Amino acid sequence: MPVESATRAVRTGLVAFAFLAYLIFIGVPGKIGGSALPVLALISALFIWLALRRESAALSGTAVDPGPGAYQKKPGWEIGPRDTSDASPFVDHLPFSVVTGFVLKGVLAGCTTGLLIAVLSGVSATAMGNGVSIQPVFDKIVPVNVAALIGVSPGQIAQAEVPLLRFVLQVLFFAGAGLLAALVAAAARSSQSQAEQLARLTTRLSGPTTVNVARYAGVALPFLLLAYIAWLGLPGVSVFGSNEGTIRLLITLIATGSGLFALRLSLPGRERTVVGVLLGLGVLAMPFILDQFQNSVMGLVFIFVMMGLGLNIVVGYAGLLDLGYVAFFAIGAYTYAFLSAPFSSPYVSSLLLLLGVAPESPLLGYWMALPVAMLTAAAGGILLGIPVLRMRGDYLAIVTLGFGEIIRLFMLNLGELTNGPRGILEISQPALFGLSPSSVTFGLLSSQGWIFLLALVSSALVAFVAIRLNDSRLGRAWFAMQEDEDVAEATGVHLVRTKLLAFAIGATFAGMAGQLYAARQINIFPENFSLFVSIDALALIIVGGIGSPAGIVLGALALKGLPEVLRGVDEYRIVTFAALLVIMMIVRPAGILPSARRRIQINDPNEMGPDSKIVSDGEAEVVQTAGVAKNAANGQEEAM
Amino acid sequence: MTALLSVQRVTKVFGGLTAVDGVDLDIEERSITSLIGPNGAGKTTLFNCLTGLHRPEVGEILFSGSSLIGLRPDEITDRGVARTYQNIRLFGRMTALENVLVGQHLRLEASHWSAVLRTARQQSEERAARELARDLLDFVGLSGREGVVSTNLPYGDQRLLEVARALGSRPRLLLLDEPAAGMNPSETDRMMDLVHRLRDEKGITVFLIEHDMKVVMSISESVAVLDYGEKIAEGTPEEVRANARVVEAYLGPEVEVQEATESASH
Amino acid sequence: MTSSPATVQAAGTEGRTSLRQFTRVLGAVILLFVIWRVTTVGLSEGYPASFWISQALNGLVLGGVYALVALGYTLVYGILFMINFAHGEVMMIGGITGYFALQFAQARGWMEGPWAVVVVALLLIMFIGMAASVLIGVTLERLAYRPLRQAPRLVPLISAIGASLFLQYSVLLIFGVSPHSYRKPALISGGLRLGDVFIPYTGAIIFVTSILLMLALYFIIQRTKLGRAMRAVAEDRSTASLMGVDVNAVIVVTFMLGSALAGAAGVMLGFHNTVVKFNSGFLPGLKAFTAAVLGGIGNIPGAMFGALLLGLIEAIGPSALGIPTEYKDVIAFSLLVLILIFRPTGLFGEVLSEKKA
Amino acid sequence: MSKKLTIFSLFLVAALMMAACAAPQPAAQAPAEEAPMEETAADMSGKVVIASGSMIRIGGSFALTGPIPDPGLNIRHGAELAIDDLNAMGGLEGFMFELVAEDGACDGTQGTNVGNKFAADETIVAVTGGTCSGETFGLVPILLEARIPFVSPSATNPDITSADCDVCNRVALSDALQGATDADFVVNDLGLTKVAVVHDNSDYGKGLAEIFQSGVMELGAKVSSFEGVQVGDTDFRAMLARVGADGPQAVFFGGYSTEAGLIAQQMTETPGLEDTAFMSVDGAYTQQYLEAAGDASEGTYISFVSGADSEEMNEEFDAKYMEKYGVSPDDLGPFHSQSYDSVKLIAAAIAAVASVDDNGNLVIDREELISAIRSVDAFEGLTGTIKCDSIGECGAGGVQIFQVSEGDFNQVSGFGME
Repeated sequence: MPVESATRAVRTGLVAFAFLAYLIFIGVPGKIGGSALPVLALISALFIWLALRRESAALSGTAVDPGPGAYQKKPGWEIGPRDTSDASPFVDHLPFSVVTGFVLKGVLAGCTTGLLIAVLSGVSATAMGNGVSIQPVFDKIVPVNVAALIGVSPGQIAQAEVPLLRFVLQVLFFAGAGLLAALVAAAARSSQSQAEQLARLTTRLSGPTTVNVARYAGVALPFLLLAYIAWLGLPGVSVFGSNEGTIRLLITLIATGSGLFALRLSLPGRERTVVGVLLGLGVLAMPFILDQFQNSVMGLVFIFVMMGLGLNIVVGYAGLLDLGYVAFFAIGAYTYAFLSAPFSSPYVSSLLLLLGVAPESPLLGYWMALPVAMLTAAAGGILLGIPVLRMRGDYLAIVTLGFGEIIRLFMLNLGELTNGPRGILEISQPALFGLSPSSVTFGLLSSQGWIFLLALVSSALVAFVAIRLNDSRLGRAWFAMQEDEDVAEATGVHLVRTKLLAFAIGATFAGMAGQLYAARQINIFPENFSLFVSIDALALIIVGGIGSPAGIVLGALALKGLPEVLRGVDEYRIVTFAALLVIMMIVRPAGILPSARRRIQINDPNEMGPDSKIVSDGEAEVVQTAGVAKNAANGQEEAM
Repeated sequence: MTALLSVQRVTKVFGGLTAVDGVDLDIEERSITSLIGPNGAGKTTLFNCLTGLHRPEVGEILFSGSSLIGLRPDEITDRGVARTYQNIRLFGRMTALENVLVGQHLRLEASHWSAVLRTARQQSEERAARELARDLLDFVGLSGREGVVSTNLPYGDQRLLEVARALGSRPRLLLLDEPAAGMNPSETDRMMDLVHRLRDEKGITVFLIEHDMKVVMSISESVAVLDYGEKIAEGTPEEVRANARVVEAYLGPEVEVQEATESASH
Repeated sequence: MTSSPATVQAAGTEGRTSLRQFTRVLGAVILLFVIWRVTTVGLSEGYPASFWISQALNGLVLGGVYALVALGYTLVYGILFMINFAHGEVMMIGGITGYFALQFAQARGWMEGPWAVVVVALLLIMFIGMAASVLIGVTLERLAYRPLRQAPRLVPLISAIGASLFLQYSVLLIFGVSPHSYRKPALISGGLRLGDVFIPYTGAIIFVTSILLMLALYFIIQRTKLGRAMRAVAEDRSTASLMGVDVNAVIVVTFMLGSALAGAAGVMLGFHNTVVKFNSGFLPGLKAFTAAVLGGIGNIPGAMFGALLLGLIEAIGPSALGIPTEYKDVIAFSLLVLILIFRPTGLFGEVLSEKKA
Repeated sequence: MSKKLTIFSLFLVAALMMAACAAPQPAAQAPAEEAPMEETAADMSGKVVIASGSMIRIGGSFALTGPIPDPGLNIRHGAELAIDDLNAMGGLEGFMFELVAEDGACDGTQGTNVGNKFAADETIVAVTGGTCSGETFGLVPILLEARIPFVSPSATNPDITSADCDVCNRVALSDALQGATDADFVVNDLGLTKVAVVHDNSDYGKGLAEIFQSGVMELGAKVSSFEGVQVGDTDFRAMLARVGADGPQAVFFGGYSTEAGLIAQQMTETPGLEDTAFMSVDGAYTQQYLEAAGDASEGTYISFVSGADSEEMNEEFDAKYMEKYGVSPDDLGPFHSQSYDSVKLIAAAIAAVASVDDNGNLVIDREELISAIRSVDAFEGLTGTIKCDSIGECGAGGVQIFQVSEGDFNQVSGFGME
């Protein structure tokens, strides 16, 4: 048994080391500088603590019933407290030996990590000190990192002036981290059992009330956060010094997101209406409260909400996987740019001159251009839709991707029309009754706030239309088409019209978003409309929960808002974002807020085993029965 | 009196295999007709030709006087032909009610704009549609199951729901592809009763494929038999039962024939 | 049973006469346009025959690389029905690792040694690159895809996109942002000159090696027990597992094969085009994916043919049509769209892909 | 239940009122509260007030991710070294400088975000950047509105500076100058009459290529072909075969170093281009170009915009750079000196207008700073003696043309030769 736990501790240390090695290779210690060692030690402590917690959970399971079954119930991603109610008598008098066991394990794990780190930095330092060139590329990043890790300057390493004591110090640091983790884990374990008992007690005393209180707290949270944002905006209030802008942005994102949860938590009927209206007012007040940076980020977030809602019609409602959605976004943006920027492009300008329009003045204002941009995008949607009518699944995906690229390449290369890579500059800003928005609102609204407000209102409108359409016979036809195209057609759904409507409506929304984006950017370039925009839009509806407008808002907040919050860690933000994307998909594949209707997730019957089941989220578990999952496939075979 | 459905010399070829070979068939209004034949005889292919899923190479299909050839499946449904499937093909993630509502898709007129604005007309149309859907579910015997996701319905109920969905488009001719397949005797009885009621209460002409001879003999007014894509017999159940070619097709003159038939169907 | 899905496809489309007529007219119009462009513009520029031959050879080399990568997409798709969006990055990892192996070899002077030493060293470099790709591919499968095997299809796609970004930017952070330049050994630099046609040695090696590797893959899939297991899993995963096939093992092996090919492509492309960097897998990956779809995704000969076709069209297309080369990607993607309009399941894609449609 | 609900909604209303009412307060009360508050950074009259003990914050928009992160990092390093040097010399009146580095990603969207971030932060005095022209175009309208002057070290698009934009400045030289000089060199110095022009379809590369093209044609030479490639491409053989079929005497490439190097290398494998001269622009004036081109770089021409730099200053800078980052500055990209100078230029302008008020705060008037940058004259930087003109062109020196021989750039023509 001790050998087993020792191996487990060493394994924990190895995992922690692997992660730290990755951090070292991507240059984190060099970024942190002098305090790199303690920070890395703390990270390893986090790893060890997580491992010990898992073990302790498994252990408390075995305390009463030491059968092999307890080990088989390997805790997955849920690291939280497991059902330890049976084990409570054991945990109550936490024996001294358990604590020592914990400490030993923690220290062992810490020492393993520390020794390996010391070996790594020692070998690198010795090599560098002796003038061994490891690799030209590694030499660029290794000296700074290793120096930070050892706690000396790169110059000292080069002169081989690193005392052995430094390496001992490293090991000690990590051992200390392991000890810390063990103590925290042990303490949390005893307090955890206490807290659980307390929770059980309160539940027994006043069952439903606690639930109610939690619910009210959930509903009230966004309002508290909104108030907090407003307070942060008051002159003289400063939290966390210069990072205030970012912190406030983060809270804004959370407030908006938690508002959606609050809506879901509130009881249907009057309460939900009240909460909804108040939340709406609160969110509408945001553009007036936030500063320029936060407004600009939130504006972008809601432009992407519009995109997401449009794409959701195509992908989520009609089930047509579109990877080239950026094309319509670009069409909307460029249409508005042609109409509103002075001398936007050689062709357009000469055409305008021919028509007697002064090239310096915009042809159409924002509002007049809006229907034009929407119609152009819709036409684009139909034009794309016609050739792909017969394609399904991944073929559709790659063709739409190709279409998006073709549009971008045309924008890039048709210099006479689009001004090529130099883009279109000085696109005019949306005005309100011919006045600049800040003059109408007495200076309360910055230009970015105005864009945010427009984005908010437009996305609300788009969401409204999308939800209403989805509730109508058109929505049912889309869904039927997604379920089984042939049967839908035989049931009376005009496939061509229904598909083209999905493409056209989706494209219209993207066109609106594109126009607003052009107004936000003022200068636009073909590179703004790369494939990654499509991928972002698709990712946000999937992360948020496909088919669910609330989920899409959350997805946009997470995918377009969070990276701006992570700005402080500039070059690490994409790696962090990418890792989060993968983890998110594994932990919660149905998205953050999946749509109620589509809880039973999009599925191709063939790729599922006959006995497969999908747990879309914690609330509902829908088992697809063997016979029906195979239906579509068999139905096709029946044709002979 | 002209037939409601008139199939003339219809031929459908897949690659080298002639699945349906010059079939002639007339179906009278308000009749119940069965189509039988060994596995792989081309029955479902004929159905697919009738509903526009396949386009026959040769032949003509007249439905109450006008041709169905070249029409899209949804146009054919619009003319008044609805069908069910051999292996149930419901919209799995929709509720029973929604399935029937999709069935009514063609019969709803309100524009998509009015759906966005929720105009009074659109709302009353939706209400009527829901009403009708409930009635249809009641009619097939699924009252109280409106909200159940169709995948979660028992097998027999799924077959009934397919019928209800087909009824949603208010058909004049209903094609049932093995409606009693896989059902237990009491479910089969329910289905037979339903077929009768479809004709008697709704005035719908029913054309069905069925393997269960008991069902065929007890509900059909006329029976057509296909073998290797050809129509080999037609008439009342009694006539067909007595037909030598039919017996031969089913039992086979020799054992090899039967084996060939089976392998062709798999 | 295998042929029936194809008939459904036919059935589903047959009724739509107007659409069919539309595609016919469209096809005729496009064909006429292409013929007109090629005859009046492309040929009137008066390029010599050697020019066309060089362009075709360039295209074949490009196509060979695409084919190796496309096979990875197709293999994974055939078995898991998922688009492994990070496959281009797997190739890039092979290229980067190959670069370091080459540096190591060069530092030891192996690249200046007798030709046998150089050949062995080059093979070794390729194997190291392949091994690194295999390692990454298998890790990806284990960490990012396996937990999602039962999830809806879009979920692994997003996970793959995340993995793709993660790999790209990890490489950026670890190896720096600058491109790494392969230094060709004297043995394979330069090329063969046949009149006005110049064939770089690396190009010839790429073409031959990729054909050999593809043949090897074809042999593995058609003739070995492993290949049978792979095909069984592709056909029906649950039935295969009932028949005693270890589905997980087969999937891992599939990833290994696909990644190995991508790694080889990465190293060879490194030698041919001489630079690799963190994002150098993205564009070839996208093209290879296009090629796989062009041929009918899930279909192995389809991927090879689609890739060679795409390479040729990219190289010859702009000159033949008399339009600037910056439109080569437009031509490539338009070709894809056109082919899929007329054959919605790709050139060869019927059996496997149709099941998924 | 309904009572609960009422109380609950009352609470919500109260919360919302707080949220909504808070908004007008800053605008309405700010002027009144301005005086007593010491922390306030900028008051209504457009001044930056830096409390004693705080830092003078200069924003930096660098392309740290995106297509050209390498030069972006190099530019950031240059700016950081400038800040280090400023602080090592004691800062300004005891106030230290701080660089607020943000990732502009060489992309307009990110540029807009970065610009808004700076505009929202009242303590940002001025901005250095952006790295790319597209990114800088994202910054321009926002910084113009916020009255924050910027100096770009490397955005060379001719349209960035204009009479309309008083906050827009750069120490990089406009592409217009370089393109014209290159054309002159090719036609008059090399005496070539038939050249092919290739660009990388970036706004930088294509812009330069077009300027070069028109320059060459004006001088009476023929442009045999004008082709585009994409940033990130690595196989240019098909394009080159086409260029080679026309038999040009030289190939000019507007773009960045990797593509330039690969084109130079693959030209040796293209029939008709084996011995053709190759010329590229400042984007390719890097170590990376030499590496990517390998032996093929021998004899190729690269132009670079540079000043009459004092060697002593540059050596010192290179040493510091090596010490701090462990890389030679030229390994990453060409614009580190410009970046260093742009920060030093900003600091010099700040020094000219900043004053310490009675409370010991440093006060910088934004409008004064904007005009102070334009009136910088005879500032000694790494790139030479910098003088800003009325539209914000602060680049020192002129265009130099180098030829690669034995793996190194050797100047053959242009500024500083006489």
